[in-house]
Amino acid sequence: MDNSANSQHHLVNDPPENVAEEPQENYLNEGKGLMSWLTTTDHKRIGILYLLTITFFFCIAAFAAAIMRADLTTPQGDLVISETYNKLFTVHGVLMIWFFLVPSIPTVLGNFLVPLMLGAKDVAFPRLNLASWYVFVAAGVFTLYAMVAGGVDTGWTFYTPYSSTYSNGHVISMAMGIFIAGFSSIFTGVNFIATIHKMRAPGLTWMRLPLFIWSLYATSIVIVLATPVLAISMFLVMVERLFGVGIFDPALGGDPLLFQHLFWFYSHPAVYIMILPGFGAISEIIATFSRHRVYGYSVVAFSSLSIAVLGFLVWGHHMFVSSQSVYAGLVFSLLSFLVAVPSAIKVFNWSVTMILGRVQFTTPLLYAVGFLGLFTIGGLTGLFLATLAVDVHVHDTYFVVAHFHYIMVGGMVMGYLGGLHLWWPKITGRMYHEWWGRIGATLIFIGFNLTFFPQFILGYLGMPRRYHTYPPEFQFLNVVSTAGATILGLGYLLPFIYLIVSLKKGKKAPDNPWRATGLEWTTSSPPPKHNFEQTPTVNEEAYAYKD
Amino acid sequence: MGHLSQEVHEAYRDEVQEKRTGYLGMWAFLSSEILFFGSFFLAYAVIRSFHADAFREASGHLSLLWGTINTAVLLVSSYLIAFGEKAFELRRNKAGMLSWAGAAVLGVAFLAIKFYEYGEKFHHHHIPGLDFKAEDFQHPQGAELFHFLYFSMTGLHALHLIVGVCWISGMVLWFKLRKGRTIQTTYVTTAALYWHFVDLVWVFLYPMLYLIRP
Amino acid sequence: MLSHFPQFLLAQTDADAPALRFWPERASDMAGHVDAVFIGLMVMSALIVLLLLVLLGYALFNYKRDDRGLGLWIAKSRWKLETTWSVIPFLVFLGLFAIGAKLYIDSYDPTEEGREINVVGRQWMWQIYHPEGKMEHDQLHIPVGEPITLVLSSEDVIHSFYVPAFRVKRDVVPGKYVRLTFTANKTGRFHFFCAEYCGTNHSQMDGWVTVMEPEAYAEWLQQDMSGQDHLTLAERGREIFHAQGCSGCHEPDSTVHAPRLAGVAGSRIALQDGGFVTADSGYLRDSILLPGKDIVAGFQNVMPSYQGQIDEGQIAALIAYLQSLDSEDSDVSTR
Amino acid sequence: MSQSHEDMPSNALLLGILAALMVLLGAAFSLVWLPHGPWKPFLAILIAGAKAALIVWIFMRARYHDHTSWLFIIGGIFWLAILFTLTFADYLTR
Repeated sequence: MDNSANSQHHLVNDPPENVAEEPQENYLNEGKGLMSWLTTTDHKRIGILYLLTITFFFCIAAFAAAIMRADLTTPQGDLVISETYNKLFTVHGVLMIWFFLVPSIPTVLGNFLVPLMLGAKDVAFPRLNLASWYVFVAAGVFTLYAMVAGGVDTGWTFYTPYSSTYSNGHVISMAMGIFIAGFSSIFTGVNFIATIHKMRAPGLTWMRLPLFIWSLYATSIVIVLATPVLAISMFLVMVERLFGVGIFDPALGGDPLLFQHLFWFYSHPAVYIMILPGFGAISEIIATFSRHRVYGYSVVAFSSLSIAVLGFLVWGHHMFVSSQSVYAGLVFSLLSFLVAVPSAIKVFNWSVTMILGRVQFTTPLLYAVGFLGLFTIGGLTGLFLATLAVDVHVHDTYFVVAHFHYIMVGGMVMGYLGGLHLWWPKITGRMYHEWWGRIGATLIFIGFNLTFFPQFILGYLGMPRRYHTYPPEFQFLNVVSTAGATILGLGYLLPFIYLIVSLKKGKKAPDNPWRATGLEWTTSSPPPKHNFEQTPTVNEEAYAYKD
Repeated sequence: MGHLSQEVHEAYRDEVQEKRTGYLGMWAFLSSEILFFGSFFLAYAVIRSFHADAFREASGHLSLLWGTINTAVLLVSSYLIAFGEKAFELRRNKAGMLSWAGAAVLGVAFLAIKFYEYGEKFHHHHIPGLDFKAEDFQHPQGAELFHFLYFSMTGLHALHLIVGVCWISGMVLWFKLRKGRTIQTTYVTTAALYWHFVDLVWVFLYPMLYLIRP
Repeated sequence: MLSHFPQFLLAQTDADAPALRFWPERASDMAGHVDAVFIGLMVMSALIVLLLLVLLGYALFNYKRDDRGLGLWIAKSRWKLETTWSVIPFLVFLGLFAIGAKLYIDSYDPTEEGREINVVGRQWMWQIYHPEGKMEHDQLHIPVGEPITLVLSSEDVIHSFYVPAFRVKRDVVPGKYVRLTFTANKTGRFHFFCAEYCGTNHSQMDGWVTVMEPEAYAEWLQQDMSGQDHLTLAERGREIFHAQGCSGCHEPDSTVHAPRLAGVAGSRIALQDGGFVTADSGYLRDSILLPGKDIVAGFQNVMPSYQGQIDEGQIAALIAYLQSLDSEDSDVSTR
Repeated sequence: MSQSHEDMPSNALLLGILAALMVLLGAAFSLVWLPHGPWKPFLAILIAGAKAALIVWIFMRARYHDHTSWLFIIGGIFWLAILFTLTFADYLTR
């Protein structure tokens, strides 16, 4: 990119230590006070609002997980009673999925970066963007109310007729929260689609877009087309509970499998809502720190789109043992294998990019390498689950728990943290402490594997998921898992601390600390309110690294 | 930005970009709405495949006449919206406002008829879950599910229509207040798209609910 | 609260169960096949992870820009490489699919079924009804080497019957019969679980399968019947048939115009709406609980629903009774 | 920015579409008196589809706008088709 437009900011490349005041006008200091934040339509500030909100939800959900892991150290589960345990895993699942993983990269990094990467002043519908945050908060209020008022014990899957008839929890309130959160997702998705289609800077053709944009585009399509189906399935559960009419209750003439079809039509693609943005962040990190264009750019870009489409064709693999028809099982199994192909392509292309380039060991790169390892294991174990006969054995066991945590935590959270580190200087204008960053990334990687690898073995041994108590022969591996979770918890605590410390004590960040390509690095750190002094023009490919 | 004028929101370069973005964004949202109502259609299809006779029987308890009149009302309102949209674009604001006001009135008429139909159901104790007179039906279980789907789908549709009526009449009022000044076609386009879509949903609900009678 | 914690390596409640294991027991014909596929998958995964590690190792420890050697070769053969790592996984996946599908069909859509045992799941226990009349709960006794077909039903929510040592599992969906066929090939006691989350005590909804030699099994069926009525399931069904008043209408002398039931089980039935249906256990179950659903041609929908009147165990007995009748049986024939 | 007349349907076309919609409504209405058959619901949905196509094509201006929006019109329908096809792949083969 042409950096000459930013020569006036050259001063900040050599900053004095601990400057209290920001000398330059930027999005952070252009308006003061709480109200200026709560009424902002600036995509960057909305990104920060989301960052704070989802971090809050992450902390609650992680706390629930900590109690569960502690409880599982003994077969009898001595820490909490079964009812509490069931409520804990429901809260953990619901908050982690709909209030952390689904919104994480799109609403935080996506909101912040999409207009910057496109050379636009804002997203297409800035007011809708702010509205989506308020809708998200409202959804959170309903969900938290359900938690505080006594909890919900259905699990995040809300299987009927348990959720619609038998459960005593505050299912309606929590389902309402998820229903509303869906609209927040849809608004964000619509916004990104319109922005990416229509707001690109002159010269920024589709094949010049950063891969992060490609993956968010694919994500948005999935969000927009899948989320309404979740909304309806939650709506039907709520209405069924309220009025006692049974679309899903066989005793009243309905069919519980209909719920599963509707639910997984959303919830399997939702896995791709969670992981695709992670792919995007990893592409950026690997290109930046290999100083090389992503190998097979177009293949990686289109594999995101094909994942978005194929991801909709496989939901029935959650129902292999549910007494869906054997023939449907065969179709869904075959299609599930197909969706693994584009993911395999991506992993190889990223590795080769690193071979071709010159790798710089930095915190984001460590996260990216961790991502590659964990996502590969998660993806491969996905093949085990797509294999019909093997799935029959490991379905609804800890094997599945381990598998999706490798994808979502090992994949998505690593991608999110890597991306957060990559763009932290741009977002805050401060550098974080590099060594603490590396220690954190390493701890998370080790802790994660210690936590979840034993769960694969537990699953194959036959320990069902959502078990508060278990036979004693499973105890050893559970204790190992809990020990790992402790390390993992410490690992997550580190970035939480040093990133906050960096806000006060961190060195001032230059405009382009990583010497990366991409329009977001051509503006100042942190960017001014309207992103660019003048609309940039693009005349080269993405990732044009010359050195 | 040189093109930046009062009429164009600050995020856009010019009005053409704004209009195209609005049109696309609205369609992206509507594709989401297709799946929203579509999953109801799926639930309907699956439950109907279990209770075919019951659905036919229960459909006979709806008023075919009112259903058909309501379809006609919505189709005409859609025409008025399309006509008005064109008028706005040609800067014939008065004609535009008049036909949109007409569409809003037709929307209210639709809702009035709908609520009259609901009232009849209430009167006959055909409210699923709360007050359902099973003796009226040969297949009470399926009939109750039919009524449940009927109320959910038409209720959700009516909710969309209420939003539409508010949106359209709000725009007419807003245009009236801005008399003499140019009108942004983006707002017109998106509102019109939304209205047509609500109409589209009814076009499918009509045969699904009213036309399967014995 | 954590008083048990230090003893974790010793914790052992069942004398048969070892404190620690890394591979589940194999006790059915299916188990060996599943393990074989699983090991195959592990080998393939290990190879892929190894390949990835080599690539990453090369990238990370050879961190000069590589525009010679491997790097040059990679850059030159881009299409070849990308095709390779799309096509090879694709073919491997197809093979895996075929193997998994074959086993799945064998297990879920078996060509022959075996001895039928009714299993009813309810929050939070398993009730088992042997055709010979013996009942047990959270315990399932079966003979070794003989195909067993469990007829699973649920009183309330979805449960899932799971025997890790057999590598079999099926969700027990309320409102229908789900059939699960397997053959145990090893005697012993094996844990079974409820694998589908079903509420508060989901994790306590487990039990033991005891696989016995056929002679021991035959003996066991007769033993320990105290407190039970010494009737077979079908005989118990006959009592229910009379006690619930079914005989009042379905008996030959009844004034009510109701279908004859002798020989009905397994036959092909013409329906009022012109269709046909085979009277399998699922149909018989629906006819008791949802009599208006599929009305037999020539009859009126006059039968009351027995939903909520009788439980799954009683329905199982009734169906066993109906299945025990052949068309010559005078007991309930209309003419 | 004023629009040229090619960007929008003529008044005659709009009225023609309305007339066609009313004719289709009449056709759907008259279905009720036809004898039963499995074709009937399909015909009813087909008529609804025809009405929908007219509305999308002319009233909603799909004909006059750039093709990007078609992506989402067709996308919505395509994904709905996926939902129906694969769900009924299960129900019809039980």
